[in-house]
Parts: sequence; C-alpha cells; structure tokens
Amino acid sequence: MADTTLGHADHEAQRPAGLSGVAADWASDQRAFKNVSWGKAMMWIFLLSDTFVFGCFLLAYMTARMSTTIPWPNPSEVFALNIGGSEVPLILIAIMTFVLISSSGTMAMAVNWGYRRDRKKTAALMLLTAALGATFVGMQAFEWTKLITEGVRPWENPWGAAQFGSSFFMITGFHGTHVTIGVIFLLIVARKVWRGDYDTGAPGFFTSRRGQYESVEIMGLYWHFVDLVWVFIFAFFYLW
Amino acid sequence: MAIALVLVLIVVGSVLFHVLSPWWWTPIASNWGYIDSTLVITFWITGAVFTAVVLFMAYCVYRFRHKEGARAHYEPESRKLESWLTAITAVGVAAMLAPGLFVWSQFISVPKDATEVEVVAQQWQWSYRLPGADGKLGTSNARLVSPDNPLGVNPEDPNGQDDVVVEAADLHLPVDKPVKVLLRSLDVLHDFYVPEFRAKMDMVPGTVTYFWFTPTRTGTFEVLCAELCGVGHAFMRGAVLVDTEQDYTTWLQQQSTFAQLSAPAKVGALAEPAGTAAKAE
Amino acid sequence: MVDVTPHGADLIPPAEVAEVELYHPHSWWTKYVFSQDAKVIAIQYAGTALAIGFVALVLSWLMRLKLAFPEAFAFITPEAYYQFMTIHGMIMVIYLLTAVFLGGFGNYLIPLMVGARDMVFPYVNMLSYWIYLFAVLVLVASFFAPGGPTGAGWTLYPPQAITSGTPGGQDWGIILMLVSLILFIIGFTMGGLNYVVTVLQGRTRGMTLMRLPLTVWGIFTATVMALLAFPALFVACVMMLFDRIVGTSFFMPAIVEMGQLSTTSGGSPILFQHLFWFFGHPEVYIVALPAFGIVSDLISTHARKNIFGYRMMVWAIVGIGALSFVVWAHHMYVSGMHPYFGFFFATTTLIIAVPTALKVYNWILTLWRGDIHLTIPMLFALAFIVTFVNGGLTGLFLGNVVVDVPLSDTMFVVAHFHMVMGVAPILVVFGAIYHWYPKITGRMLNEAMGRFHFWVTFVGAYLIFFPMHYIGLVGVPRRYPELGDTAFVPASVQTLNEFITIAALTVGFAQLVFLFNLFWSLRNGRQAGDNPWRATTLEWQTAGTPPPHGNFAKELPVVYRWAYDYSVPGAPEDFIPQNDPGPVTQGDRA
Amino acid sequence: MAQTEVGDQGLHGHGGHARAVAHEVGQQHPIKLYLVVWGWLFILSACSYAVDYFGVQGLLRWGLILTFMMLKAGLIVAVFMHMAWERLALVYAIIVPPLVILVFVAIMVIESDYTEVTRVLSFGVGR
Ligand code: HEA
Ligand code: HEA
Ligand code: CUA
Ligand SMILES: [Cu+2]
Repeated sequence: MADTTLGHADHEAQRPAGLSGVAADWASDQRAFKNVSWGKAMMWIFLLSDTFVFGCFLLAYMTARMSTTIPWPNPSEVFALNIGGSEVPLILIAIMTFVLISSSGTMAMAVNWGYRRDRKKTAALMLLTAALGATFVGMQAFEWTKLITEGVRPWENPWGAAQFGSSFFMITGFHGTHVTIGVIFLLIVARKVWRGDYDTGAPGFFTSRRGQYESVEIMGLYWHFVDLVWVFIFAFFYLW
Repeated sequence: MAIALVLVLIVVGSVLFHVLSPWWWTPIASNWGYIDSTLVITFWITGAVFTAVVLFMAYCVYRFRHKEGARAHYEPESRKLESWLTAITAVGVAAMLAPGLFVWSQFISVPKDATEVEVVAQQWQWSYRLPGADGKLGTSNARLVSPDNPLGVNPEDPNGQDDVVVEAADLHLPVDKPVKVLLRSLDVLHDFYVPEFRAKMDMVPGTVTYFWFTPTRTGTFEVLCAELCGVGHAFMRGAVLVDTEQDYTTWLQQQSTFAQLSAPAKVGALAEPAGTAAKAE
Repeated sequence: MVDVTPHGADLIPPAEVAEVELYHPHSWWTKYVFSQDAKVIAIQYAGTALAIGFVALVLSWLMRLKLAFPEAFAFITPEAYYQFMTIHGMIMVIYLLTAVFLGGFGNYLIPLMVGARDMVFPYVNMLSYWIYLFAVLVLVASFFAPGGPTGAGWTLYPPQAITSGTPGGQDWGIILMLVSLILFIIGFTMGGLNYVVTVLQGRTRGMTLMRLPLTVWGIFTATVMALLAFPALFVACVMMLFDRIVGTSFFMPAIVEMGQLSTTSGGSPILFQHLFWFFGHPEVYIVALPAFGIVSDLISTHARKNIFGYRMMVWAIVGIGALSFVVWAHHMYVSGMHPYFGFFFATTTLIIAVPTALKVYNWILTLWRGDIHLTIPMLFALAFIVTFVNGGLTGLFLGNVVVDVPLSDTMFVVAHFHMVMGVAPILVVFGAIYHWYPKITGRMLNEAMGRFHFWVTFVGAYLIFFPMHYIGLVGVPRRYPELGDTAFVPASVQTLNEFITIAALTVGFAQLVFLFNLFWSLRNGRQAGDNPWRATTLEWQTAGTPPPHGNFAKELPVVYRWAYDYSVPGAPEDFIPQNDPGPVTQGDRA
Repeated sequence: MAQTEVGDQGLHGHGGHARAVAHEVGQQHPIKLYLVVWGWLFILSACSYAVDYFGVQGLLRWGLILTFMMLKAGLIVAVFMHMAWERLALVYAIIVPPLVILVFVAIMVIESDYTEVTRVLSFGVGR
C-alpha cells in the first residue's frame, strides 16, 4: 500500500559523502541512517548497548586484578595443555579463537550468498557457522571441566587471587551464553532460508511481518559481534 | 493570578525562612571555616539566582496572562541574548567552583606535622588506635581480629607494639594539633562524622581512607555514622573529646598499648588466605 | 517579516519507506491485553507504573510517620523503616519515573508525534511491557518472601547489602531485588530499541530531527542514555548476585562480621559504587530529560508562543545527556575514592549547570510576551520550573566537592533530590496527564478537582522539602529512622519533622482526589474533540480521538514546519499545525 | 528486516528498479575479499598467540597485543560487519559513544592503583 504517487525513492540519488554527508543525513527527514533498514538499525544499536555490558564486565575484571595484593595466576600456565609430554601454553584457547574466526568467515559468506538469493549455499554456510559455534561452546565446556577438576572455583583457586576464578567463569560464561543464543538463532534463520521464506516473503510467526534475506545479514551482525567480543577477551583475559 | 502571587510568596517565604529560622549549622570546632565560607558564597549566588528567576517568572505570568484578543509575540530565538545568559551563568558557576577547588586541594593535602589517629569501625561501634611512642601505626588486617586483638593489629610488626588501643571507648585529641584521621572498617561501609568538624569520610573494608583537620576548641563532640551500615546505623554513636594539652597527656597515661593488651597472647603467624600458599611468594 | 509564499510540496522529499502492513488483532485478547499497539502498551505501562508508584507513596507516609512520631510508631522497627525506604526509593526512581516517562509517554507520543503508524517492532514492544510487569511482580514478591524486602538502601552498597546486619541481606530480599532489576533492564532494552529506531528511522515525510517536538527529543535522548547506562547496573547486579549466592569476592574484601571472619577476600566495594553511579547519575537525567521536553511543549502550547531558542534547547538536551556520563563520581566525594578525582568531577558536574541553566532561561523567555492561558497543565509547568530551579541550585552545593563534604549523607541531600526529582518531574507527569488525557480518552479531566490537586501538591510538596534542607544543614544524617537525643540538634527540629509529615500526608490525600478524577472523568468528563488545546503537533491531527489503530488516516501526514508555529503574525489562527502547508515561517529552518 | 524500501520487492510494478534498490541495500562484495580478511585474522591471531608463546614481556608485549587486537577488531567491524560501506552517519553513531567506556577505564586504572597501594601500605603484602 505504498503511496504510488510518490514515484521512486530519491535516496538513490547521490547523497553528499564525508562529514557534510553526516550533517545532511542527520538533517534529513524520515531516516537518519539512509539505506539502513529498521531491523539493521535496531541490531546495531542493540550491539552498541551490549558493548557497554561487556565493557563493564572487562572493566570490573581489570579493577579486581589491578587492586588485589594477592598474585594473579599466570593464564598462559593455567590454560596450558599437556600435549606429548610437553606443556603447550594457551593452545586450547588459540584453537578456540581460530574456530570462532572461521565461523565468522563462513557467516560473512552466508550473508553474501543470501543477497544473491542462493538458498542452498546460504543455508549450508549458516549451518556450518552454527556447527563451528557449537564446537566453540563444546571446547569452552571442556575448558571449564578441566579447570574445575584442577580445583578452580568461582570463590577460590589453588594459585592465587580468588577473583581469577570468578572473573573467568563470569566473563567466558556470559560470552558463551551469547554464542549459544547465536547458534540457536542461526538454526532458526537457516531453516527459514532453506524453506524459501525469504523468497516468498512469508510472514513471520509472531511478528506477522514479511521475511527478507536481510535477516541473514542482521543475524550476521550479531554473530560477528560475538566474535569481536572474543577478540577482546582473548587479549585481556588470556594474554595479559 | 493566584499563581503569580504564590510565586512571589514562595520567594519571600523562602528568604525569610532562611534568615529567621533557628535551624543552622552547629558552631564549628575545626580549621575548616573555609568550607563554611564556600557554602555561604554558594548560598548568596544561588539565592540571588533563585529570587531573580522566580520573581521574573511571576512578573511574566502576571503581565502576559491571557486577555481577550491579545496575541503572543512571535520570536523564535535571539542568539545574542542566549550567549549573554550563558556567559553570565558560566561566571556564576566559576565563582562557586574556584574557591571550592582551592579549599579541596587543602582538604586532601595533609600537613607534615599532623599526628596519625586510626578510627576503626564495626557494626555498630567505634574504636581507636594511636601511634604510641614511635609515632608510627603498625600494619593491621581484618584476618587477625580475635577476642584479644579486637582491631586486628599485626603482632609481627614492631611499629604496632606500642600502639595505643582504645576499644569501644571515647577518643581524646589535643586541641590545636593537626590530626590525620585514618579510617578503617572491619565489616561494612561506615562514615566517621562529627558535625562540628565539618570533615567526614567513608570507611571502606579492604582499604584505608583518610581526612585531616585541626580541632580548634575543647569540648565533647558527638560522633555519628553517616553511611548506611545495617539496622544499627542510627544508633552507632561515639564521642570525641578535645582536651587541653595536660588533660590529654593524663588521659593518654591511662591507656594501654597493644603489647600490654596482648602480652600473654602468643604471637602467632598470620592466617594465610585460602590456598594462596603456592604462588604467593 | 514573514513571507507568505505557500510551501511548494516539491520541497518535501518522497517517501523512502513503503508502508508496513500493521498487525491486525483478531481477538479481544490480542486487541486489549497482548496488544501490539503502542498506544495500548503505553496505557498498560503507565497504569502499572502509577499503581506501583502509589505503593511507594504509601511507604513514604509510613517513613514520615516514623520520623515525626518515633514512639507512637515504635512498631515501625529500624528493619521495617529501612525496607520501606529502600523500596520507596527504588520504585520511585526506576519502576515509576523511568517506566512512566519512557514506557508510558514514550510509547504513546513517539509514534504519534513523528508521524508513524506504530513503533517499528510492535511485537518486541509488547514483550517489553510484559517483562516489565514481571519485574514489578518480582519486586512486590519480596514483601512476602521470608525476611522481607531488602533494606540496603536503593544504592544497594555492598558489603552491607549482602550481609546479615541488613534486612534481607542474607534472606531473599536482596536476591529478588537484583533479579527484578535485571528483568527490568532486559525488558526496558526491548522497548528502548523500539523508541530509538522509531525516532531515527520511522519519521514521516518532512519530519526532520530539527522539526521534532522537544517532548520527543527529551524522551529520545533519555532512552539512548538508558541504553548505555543500564548495562553498568546490569553488570553490577550480576556480580552482586554471584557474591551473594555463589560466594565470589567481586565486591567483598575479607571482613569480620559479628565476630566471624568471612571466606571472601580482596574484593573492592568502591568498584560497585563506580558501576552503580556510572548508571546512577545518567539515570537521574533519564528521569529529568523527558520532563524537560514535555514541559517545554506544555509551556509553548499554553502560552500560545513558540518555544524560545528551539535549537539551543535541543543542543542543551543532547549536551546534558553526553556530559552526564562523566560526572558520576560526584556521588562518591566522601566514599574514599582517589582524592584527586574530586577536582575532575566537581568541574564536570558544575559545567552541567550551564546547559541546564539555558533551558530554564528559555522556558521563562517563552513566557515573556506570551499569551499565557493558566490551564492546569500550564500551572503544573510553572510549578515545575520553581521546584526544579530550587532543587537544581541545591545540587550546585553538593556538586562543589568541598561543600559536599559536610552535607553529604545528610537530609540536605534528601531534600535536594526530592525537590529536583521527587517533585519537579512528578509535577510534569501530572501536567502531561492533564494535557494528553483528552487525546487518550476523548474527555477532559475535571477542572475543579484538577485545580485542587495542583494547589495542594505544589504548595504542599514545597513545604515538605524546602525546610528539609535546613534539617540537613543542622547536621542530621539521612537514613536515620529516629534521631534519639543528640546534643547538637535543637529539639525544635523534631517539631519541624512533625510539620513536614503532616504536609506529606496532606499532599498524599490530594493524590487520591487525582486518582478519583482519572476514573470519574472517563465517564463524566467534558467531550474534548480532536484538538482541545489548539496545538500544532501531529498527535492532535489524528483521524479521530482517541486515535485509531494505525494512528492516522489512509495517508500519513506530511510535515511542512517546526512544532512551534504559535501566534504567527498574519496567520488567521494563533497556531499552524505541523502538517499545514501554509506560509513558510521564520522559526522553521528545515 | 520488516519494512521494505519503496519499490523494492516489486511492491508495485517496476521490477527493474526493484533490483536497483535491492542492490543499493544488499551488501555485495567479492567472496575473495572475505577470504583475504579471513586469512589476515588467522595471521593476526597467530601473531598475538606467538607473543605469549615466546614470552615477550613488558611494554613490547602490551604494544603488540593491543595492536593485533585493534587490527583484528577493525577488520571484523569494517569488512565482516560491512561498516566500511555504511554511511558515516551510522559509523559515527556507533563508534563515538563507546569512548566514554575509555574514560571509565582510565578512571578505574587510577582507582585500582590507589586501592592497591593503600592495601600494601596498611595491610602488608600478600593478604
Ligand atoms: C532528576 C534528578 C536529578 C537532577 C536533575 C539532579 C541534578 C543535579 N544534581 Fe543531584 N541527585 C539526584 C537527582 C538529581 N540531581 C539524586 C536522586 C541524588 C541522590 C542519590 C542518593 O544518594 O540516594 C542526587 C545527589 C546529588 C549529589 C550527591 C550528593 C551526596 O550524596 O553527597 C550531587 C553532588 O554533586 C548532586 C548534584 C547535582 C547537580 C550539580 C545537578 C545539576 O544538574 C543541577 C543543574 C540545575 C541548576 C543549576 C538550576 C537551574 C540553573 C539556573 C537557574 C541558572 C543559574 C545558576 C547559576 C548562575 C549557578 N546530586
Ligand atoms: C521520584 C522519586 C521520589 C518521590 C516522588 C518521592 C516522594 C516522597 N518521598 Fe522519597 N525518596 C526517593 C525518591 C522519591 N521520593 C529516593 C530515591 C529516596 C532515597 C532512598 C534511600 O535512601 O535509599 C527517598 C527517600 C525518602 C526519605 C528519606 C529516608 C531517609 O533517608 O531516612 C524520605 C523521608 O522523608 C522520603 C519522603 C518522601 C515523601 C514524603 C514523598 C512524597 O510524599 C512527596 C509528595 C508527594 C508527591 C509529590 C506526589 C507523588 C506522586 C506519585 C509518586 C505518583 C503516585 C501515583 C498516583 C497518584 C496514581 N523519601
Ligand atoms: Cu555505621 Cu552507619
Ligand atoms: Cu548525580
């Protein structure tokens, strides 16, 4: 029921770039972010909010670590694995990092094929992404069991400051939850793609709004963010 | 019209209340008269602003109330006026901030000759520790608290042995001698607050905070707790007695040092926190 | 000076976004209960908020009674007092004001004012309300939990909040409180994303940001702030839950509690305070900015005059919003944090006074040479300015670090934030209800009852909180259920306390009249018509009153001017609606 | 997600235009680009891992870790999240607000040091 008298949308006409573009966009009517759909805008802003959540978590961990007078356990020893008789530092974490990065790669491609309306490839890549994500969570679980068997608890650990365990379980746990949620939604969206909901524009179950391939990109934004957060956790928790 | 009248009444009433009401701060007993003066400056500036703003408002309401056929003046904005007002306000703010920051820098820089006094808070009582002959306070730790070491003084620290321990009694201070008050809490947040001294500071478990002041007149002053610390908060009282030099020394004689208190008590090793043994050293 | 060339419609760009099919409810349930219509959700939000707010109000009476007549109300033990105080504060700030401004007015006004048919994601919007309701229920549940609600003070400072010396500390109270807060944050985020995206991406043709009514600017900025500030509280709550349930030591050093050495070690209570206030200070502006915005529109409409210095007003709102993220530690001047922070935070704090001052000036300059109709909304707006200026100025005492030292944690602080938050924005809530009730229900609120409510609330509230400053000045600490006999406090202070209590109860009674009016006028109120205040903004130009599902007629309105074309010289009427192509006026720079 | 660009999805008639819009909206870039970025992310992660493996210490360690971290973050946001192709209005709206977190971090660094020093001085080290 679009207002047909309007002719075609004018935002395809070149808009100024650079700072003047910023000014022009914010000064324009209807939309501040031109060519950004509601869903995408919403996801970006949600991620901004989520950035503050993880920011505060990491900042709290930093404070705990910097203000305690009890020595902090050395992560690269704690997270070392005994492979072939020799202790390899952080190896599991490194692998997890690679797994998650790979999942980001596959996700990016899924988005790409999505826009080319290639149902099979898109769905397949998303499933692959989900699989990698699941692997990551699995290794996380392994990591937790290892530490727990070594006597690390949220309230104490054999090597030093109690906050080590607390921060570890809290931060990785919270990140892990994000990954898990991501995996679930990946599966849901993949199914819709597979069924071709986004070609027919079938209405969503709750929202009764028409599906579009853009959902794949929005899903992607979330997934890459989860990867992004891990980049920071890797640097600040494991490498510090 | 009632509203215009009420607005005027509010201004007049508030000013009169401020001037006539018997409720004002307690006579000061420390060197922090500066704080009071800053407060007075602030009162003058803000008072003037409040009066001006509200009276002008009352005038507008009265003068420009709706009359038949009247029409409002159309004036979107006036950059000039707005800039002026901004500037004036900035000046007003600066006039309050400048002295404030100046006094604050004094507040946080403790004079060299200040003697240290430790105040230890716990639900819901005050205890004190004086440095003793060597003028140094020994280290302390909540972990060491025990019936015969109520303040958790470190028995292995030589500085601590001659510390004077005043448990759950009144604190005495010599008049006109600057003191650095070290604040320590054994359980939750408290706040060592003596209205006559103006200065106050929270005491935070797990760290030590401080403020300094010089008592300027002798007398007995009430200590209150000014940080919610549980159901006993309101009843957590104590007293500081500011004495003349002689009275102070006589009082000091009667106090017992940490060594005397814990004389029989064995000087045991500190309890290590759970499992810090391995990598601690 | 006003050229009367009619707007060429060609100036208005065509629509970039095709209309969305709205969700059409099929059953009574989906229409009125699990509704996805922002207007219904708004009413649900506001209703719940006011209801729980009333509970908080009753709690305040109990507190006052204890403070005035400690012996007579001996049955209000310190435990009970602290529980009342904590829940009172928490409800008022978060579950009442935040919810009513953003969830209530935000939901109702944003789509209407920006010319949208609904929020961008109605389904998520609906979820937001139900999670909020759940959070409220969890909070209420803590009254019936063993040990009762928490008595830790609304600031929930650890270690005290989770130790046995505090009501609910070792029982369910604190746990339910934290869970409820976490739920609130999740629910709010869902709604908040909706409000922000609707304002940024869902505006109608011709509606530029600089043509938005200040109401929308206030709510929008506040929502953005909330989305960035609540995370800090969220994190603090999660960590405290761990400390309380799992036994971690985030905020817990080694402490000796009731002669018992705790198992915790090395945590930092100060960290919690930083996290809390990094949320807490923006929060107080989150409840202030919507009030600023709404009051601007009330004044402009009822003074029949454009808001003075619209663009300055917008920049002031944005500036205040941004600045308020770097002033948080002014609540911690005497917390034992790093002493040098005092310089930084005192400076940033006082700087905020400047944009705020500008807003005050512009409100008053809007009255200047206006055509002031002293309607009830206008009365409340005027009352807001007085109380806000008063409370704001006392804020400058507290902001000036060294002056805060003697005043901190005394009744002076309590007086400050009640005047500036407990009275001023609440007055705006009332004014706004009197202003938009006709649009929401189609009927006017009863005039006589309204005026009675206004006078008692305004004068009464001022009488409650102005003298309270001086109790603080004498040196009476806050959070003292009874003072006992204290040498430095003159007995007359108790008399003053009794006076304050009586005033508070009177004001409370007036609220009942207001409550009655709300329901009475539903039936018996005078018919309002579409635009009773002859206002310019879009919500008064809807297809019928109350606006139907979808808000506007088949065609969305097209906006040709800013929201404040009142009394334009040469114009036939003394107001020109935003969607009227009429003359180009000087005020509109779009 | 929900609403459609005018003329998109052939809501009315002109389908040719519809594809134009679809192109405008849909982020399309050669797969190769993603593979390259993917490769770089691997390399950078490997590098930061190496920093720890060879036990680089002190400022150099921090310098390297942070640089690699920022590079990785940059690549993910710019390419994978298509930030590089968004209009600056969005870019700034997302990048600028997190700066206040940096202020918060700076404050907390100072605060933590202060706390630790007081603890060492008055409680003795190690407990
Ligand atoms: C709506 C809520 C709201 C608002 C808007 C404000 C506004 C301000 N507040 Fe307030 N504040 C609270 C709610 C609010 N506050 C709450 C809830 C608490 C207590 C929390 C707790 O501990 O429980 C608190 C506590 C509080 C403290 C901590 C006190 C303590 O615990 O020791 C401080 C200290 O700096 C402070 C300062 C300020 C300042 C400087 C402003 C400024 O923004 C005010 C600016 C406004 C004006 C200045 C008036 C208008 C200006 C003019 C008329 C121009 C003329 C002025 C000059 C020329 C100077 N407030
Ligand atoms: C918006 C916030 C708000 C509001 C409106 C109020 C309203 C009132 N508050 Fe309170 N109060 C707080 C926020 C608020 N308060 C906070 C944050 C604390 C700190 C808690 C703590 O220390 O932890 C506090 C603490 C506090 C104390 C201090 C306790 C202590 O430190 O010992 C006292 C004591 O007198 C008090 C009294 C009152 C009174 C008499 C009223 C009112 O009676 C004022 C007069 C009434 C009105 C202006 C009308 C209000 C109308 C509504 C609330 C809507 C109700 C709904 C309908 C009518 C449908 N409050
Ligand atoms: Cu101790 Cu309050
Ligand atoms: Cu504040």
